[in-house]
Amino acid sequence: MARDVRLIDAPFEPASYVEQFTRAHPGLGGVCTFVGEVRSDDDVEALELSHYEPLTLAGMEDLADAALERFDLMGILILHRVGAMAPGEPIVCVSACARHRRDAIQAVDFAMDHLKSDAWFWKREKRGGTWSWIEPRDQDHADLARWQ
Amino acid sequence: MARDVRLIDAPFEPASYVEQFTRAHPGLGGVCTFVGEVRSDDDVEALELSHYEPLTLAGMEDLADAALERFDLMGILILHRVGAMAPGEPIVCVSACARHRRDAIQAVDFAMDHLKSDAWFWKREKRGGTWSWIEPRDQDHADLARWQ
Amino acid sequence: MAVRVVFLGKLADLANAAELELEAPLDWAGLLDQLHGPLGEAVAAEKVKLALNGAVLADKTQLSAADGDEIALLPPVSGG
Amino acid sequence: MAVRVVFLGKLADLANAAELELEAPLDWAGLLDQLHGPLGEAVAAEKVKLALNGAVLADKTQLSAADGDEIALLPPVSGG
Repeated sequence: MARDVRLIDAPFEPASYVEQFTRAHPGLGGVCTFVGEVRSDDDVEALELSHYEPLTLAGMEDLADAALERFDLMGILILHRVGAMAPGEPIVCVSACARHRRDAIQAVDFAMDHLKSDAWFWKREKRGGTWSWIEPRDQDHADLARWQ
Repeated sequence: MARDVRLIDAPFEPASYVEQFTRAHPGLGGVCTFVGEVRSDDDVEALELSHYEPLTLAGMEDLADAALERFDLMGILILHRVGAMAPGEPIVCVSACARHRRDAIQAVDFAMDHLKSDAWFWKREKRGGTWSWIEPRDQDHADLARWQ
Repeated sequence: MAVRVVFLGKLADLANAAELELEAPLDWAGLLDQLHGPLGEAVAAEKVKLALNGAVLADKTQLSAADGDEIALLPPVSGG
Repeated sequence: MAVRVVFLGKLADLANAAELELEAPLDWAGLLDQLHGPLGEAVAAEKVKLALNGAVLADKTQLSAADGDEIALLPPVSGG
């Protein structure tokens, strides 16, 4: 179970996936996990993530493979919500286990930068009852440049 | 609950601490967690960590404060086992939550580098029935230099 | 059968639909002919990509879709 | 009462004890006088630090411990 990549279309508990993932890798040195939640700032009432499965899931699998190739990992888990979410709900979970901590931490950092910028998702937010699409941010390009 | 720092003298479940920590910070953007386990390589049969509480716990609290000052965090959790441990048991857990993921990830990286190198712990390993003390490693100094 | 056209992101708003069925065969000119007004302009914009059966085309104007094919029209991603 | 001396890491092995009670008052020369052989040599080594009541002394030879004080002898840490 070196690579576990999923799109999830309903609220989920990251901890249960991470626990199963960690147990599947006995003898690991360490596991690093990042869980992102929908932020409750700026009066956002809801967030909706659209995806196109043939590209979105394949792209996440390629990202997992890139992390496995770049860092010395025992395994990587990438979970991403799609659909409509409320503030406070988990939206993304990346977990990497490795014999040495730096590989695990860097793999999570790497995967998150790529997920947040060039994954195949289209996002809109609802504020004051009105939906609006989120445009790509300049920061995303800076995030990716860290890994080139 | 911005700072939660503990020495733990018996086997523990990091997930339960992390869940409580995460729930105490609603509206967070993300939480990054690193859990280190005693590695089962090299025929290590057991690991024993000695500490001197007046320095060890105070040093971990200072480290948590340094992370809170350096990164934009909502909270930080630092747990460290002491005593005798078997391979596979959790030895350390650092979790940081922040509005922005990079702060959370970097705070965990920062705290782990410091814990692994200049925290007040003395470590010995048992191999083939014989205990031996672990000397400081050159790598530790390189890890710390990243943050200077 | 026909060619299925899937609209992502704001293109779905402009199309008033998540997808559409058009007659095969279908090339780039034929596709644009059937997407009117702001939708057609948006789809033609350089930064909108086109995938045929899950593979992004290097040059979307080279589109050549047959019965049963699926086209996806992809505005710039906003990321996860 | 007396002065409590705590040995950490390999110093505890050399002392055959985790701690020891010595008579107060106690200074650096008085401490070394009562730690014989390899233990005394190890404690005197430059890289071994000394804490008095939880505070590491900048210069351990300036030790001045009274009744009820606690001294900790600290070899280089191996980290967590």
